[in-house]
Amino acid sequence: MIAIQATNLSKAYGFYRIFEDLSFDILAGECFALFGPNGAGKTTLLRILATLQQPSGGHFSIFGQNGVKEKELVRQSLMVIAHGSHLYEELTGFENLQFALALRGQTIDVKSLKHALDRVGIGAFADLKVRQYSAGMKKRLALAKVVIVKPKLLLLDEPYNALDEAGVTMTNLIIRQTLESEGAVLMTTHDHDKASQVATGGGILQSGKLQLITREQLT
Amino acid sequence: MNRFIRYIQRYKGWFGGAAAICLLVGLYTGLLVSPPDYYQGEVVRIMYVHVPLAHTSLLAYSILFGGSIWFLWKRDPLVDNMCQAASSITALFTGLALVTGSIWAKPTWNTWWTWDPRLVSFAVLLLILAGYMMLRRLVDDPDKQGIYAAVLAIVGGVDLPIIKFSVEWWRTLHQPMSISTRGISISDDLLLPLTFMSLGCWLLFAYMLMVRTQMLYLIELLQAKKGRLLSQTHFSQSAQ
Amino acid sequence: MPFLKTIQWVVWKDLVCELRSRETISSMLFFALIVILVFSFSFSMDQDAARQLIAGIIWVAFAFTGIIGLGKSFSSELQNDCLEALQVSPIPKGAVYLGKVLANFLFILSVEILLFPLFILFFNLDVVAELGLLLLVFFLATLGLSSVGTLFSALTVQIRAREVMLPVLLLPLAVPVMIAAVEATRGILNGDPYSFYSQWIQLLVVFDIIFTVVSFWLFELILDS
Amino acid sequence: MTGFYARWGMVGALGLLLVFLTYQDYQTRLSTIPLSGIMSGNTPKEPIRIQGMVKSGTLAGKVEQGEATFEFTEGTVTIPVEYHGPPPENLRELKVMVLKGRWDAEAYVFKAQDTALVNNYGYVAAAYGVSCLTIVLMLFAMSQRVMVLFKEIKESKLYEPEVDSLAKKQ
Repeated sequence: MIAIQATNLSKAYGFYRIFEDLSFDILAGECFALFGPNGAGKTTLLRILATLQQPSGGHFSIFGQNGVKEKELVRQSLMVIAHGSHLYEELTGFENLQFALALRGQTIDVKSLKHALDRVGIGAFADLKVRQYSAGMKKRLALAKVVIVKPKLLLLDEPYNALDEAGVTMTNLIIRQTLESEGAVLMTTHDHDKASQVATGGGILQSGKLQLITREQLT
Repeated sequence: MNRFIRYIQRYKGWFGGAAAICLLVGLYTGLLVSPPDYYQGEVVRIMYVHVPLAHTSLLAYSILFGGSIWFLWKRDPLVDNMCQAASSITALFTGLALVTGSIWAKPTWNTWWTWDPRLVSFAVLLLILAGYMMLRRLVDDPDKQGIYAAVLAIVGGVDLPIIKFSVEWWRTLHQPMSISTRGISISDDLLLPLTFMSLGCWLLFAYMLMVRTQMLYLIELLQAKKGRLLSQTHFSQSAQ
Repeated sequence: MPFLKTIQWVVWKDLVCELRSRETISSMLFFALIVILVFSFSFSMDQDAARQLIAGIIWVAFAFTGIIGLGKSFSSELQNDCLEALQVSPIPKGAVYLGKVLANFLFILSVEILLFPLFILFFNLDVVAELGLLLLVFFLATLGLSSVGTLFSALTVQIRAREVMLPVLLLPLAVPVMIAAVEATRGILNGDPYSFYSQWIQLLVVFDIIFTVVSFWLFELILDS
Repeated sequence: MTGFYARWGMVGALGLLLVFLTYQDYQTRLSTIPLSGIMSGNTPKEPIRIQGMVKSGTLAGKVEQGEATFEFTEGTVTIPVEYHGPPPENLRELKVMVLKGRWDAEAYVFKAQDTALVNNYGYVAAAYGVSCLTIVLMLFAMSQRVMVLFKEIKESKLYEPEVDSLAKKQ
């Protein structure tokens, strides 16, 4: 099953073109690592696939649903963890988790929420305001959302930033779990070593073109 | 080149010419042929420029309103250009209607500004348009610029009749009839220049709208072309 | 019903955040207090003059404090890119809009209700008999202000110079609300019969309905385009 | 390019000509002479226009039939007037107005034949001038910009290919 199918995607900010005519497929069960120099448009591509921005040209579909016209359907199957942690500083970790799930139309019982927080290793801080969290703890809280929601498509923007060794291991574990349940993962990263532990394929976005690389070339 | 831009280039001259003829006839009949008013004297001739400008600015805003809805529906960048063009021209016409109204008010009511419902409504309209033009400059993302501007234009368009009613009620409450337009009965002498000037102003608006739409489109086209060159050099540089 | 649930959650989130930080309401209250003080310095009023001017002063103070609250409503979502989270979640954006309108409405109305006794105290007004009608005017005008204001708060938060642009865009559009609120409040404080100012209350109702509907439809374009 | 400027030059010249003709017309037909000016002796033979106020308590005669005498004053100067003409509509005491007629220096009386309202063409001219000037200036700026843009696009040789890229943006 094809998770992401992009056809001739291009993006321009006014008269400044970031990339043009990108076409690629990502299958379910694949983890695609997107490399490239700063300013090449990795985050922009990820944001377009996350339906946060409109492409200037071309189209893409996620699990067979048009990403431009059927945004609401696409959003149900994907989850994005971007630079901003999407957390409210005044709410506790637990409340943030509750609210994030409510925004997805889900209400989950307290027990499994606590369980998810335990799994990502911040169960002890569940009732602390996010204001007091460290950057790594915020990342972990975001991962807890993935644990509960189990999205079919996971989009990660620089997932390894600000994470300690245990955090990296946990991120990779969660990525593997997503893959096992027939989901797909796309991440942008600079960290070749950490990404190659889980990535099944990848690409280098440079000069507005995407150069695909295989699993063998990655390692 | 876009098909519509080519049509505009081909046919805009007709509109310009027709506007010029109508306005010249209107000016001639208005300034020289029509008699002065019994009460107001020669000052009544300001009406021939003030009233058509006011009408045209309302017509222009309704075109901006319609264009904004159309843009949100079809997302045609040319329509966005047209809306942007219409906003500046509407602002010009509204501003001129206010200025001429103010000049007219001085000899007739002996004051430059009165809180007349129509004057207030036009002032609010001018404020909305100023906000619209500022908003256009302040949106960084060019994709969002047109959408945000269209939203403002639509909300403003829905609001305008309500503003007019509320201001009218408010004035009649506080100053019943002490200052009102002295009854100028529209006789045939007045009707002729008024018709020509109104027609001329509408045609002039159409002509200006065409020219300005063309201008904004061409600016974007040139930028897009330059941008292609720019990003090509950017691509080749980062490839090295 | 997921739509109502979403509204409920958005309101809950805003209220909880506000109750914990007290940023918005306290800044609105202090600003309004300063406005009252400045006005009482600038006009030396006896009771009759006060009754004529008070309606205008009240609504100037309320409008500007309202704008502070409305601006905060979405600029607080910019921290940690929470606005992005609202955008990317698979819920109808209209629910987010209604939730935000409700939250803003509650903030502004509570500030108004806290401030009104101070106005009565500072300007030596007689305590009015028709408190219910006055509350109705506050209710309707605040709803009108927050229905348009929430839309433009979401719009201006994504552009440059947002603190300036919110009042610049909002105040001309809120002219009918301001006029109607001032006139109705004056009528009530003067003890005029209801028929003198009933048209203003009707105007407020019409404005509220029209702009809640229009903004409801347009909000999706602002948040998600 | 030159055609464009030639066209706008013609428009400008035409505008100036019209303004000049209007001003001439105004001078001959409508402008008034100050009262102090007509006493100096060298007044023209043809009818002139003077502006002033009908002095209070001096209006006499059958105003309704177009026969009246009164004193007319402007500033410190006061002259006697004999009115003989069509029944004036708004000849009243203390009325500021314009009289058309001849100054009879020997009889020291102004023989008026007609009345007119005080002309306030300044306002009219201001209204028309502001409107025309702003509109023409904006139109000129826009048209010139369009012309320059067309030229630039042609010269940059980016004219033909990918012309529909913007139209197909969506």
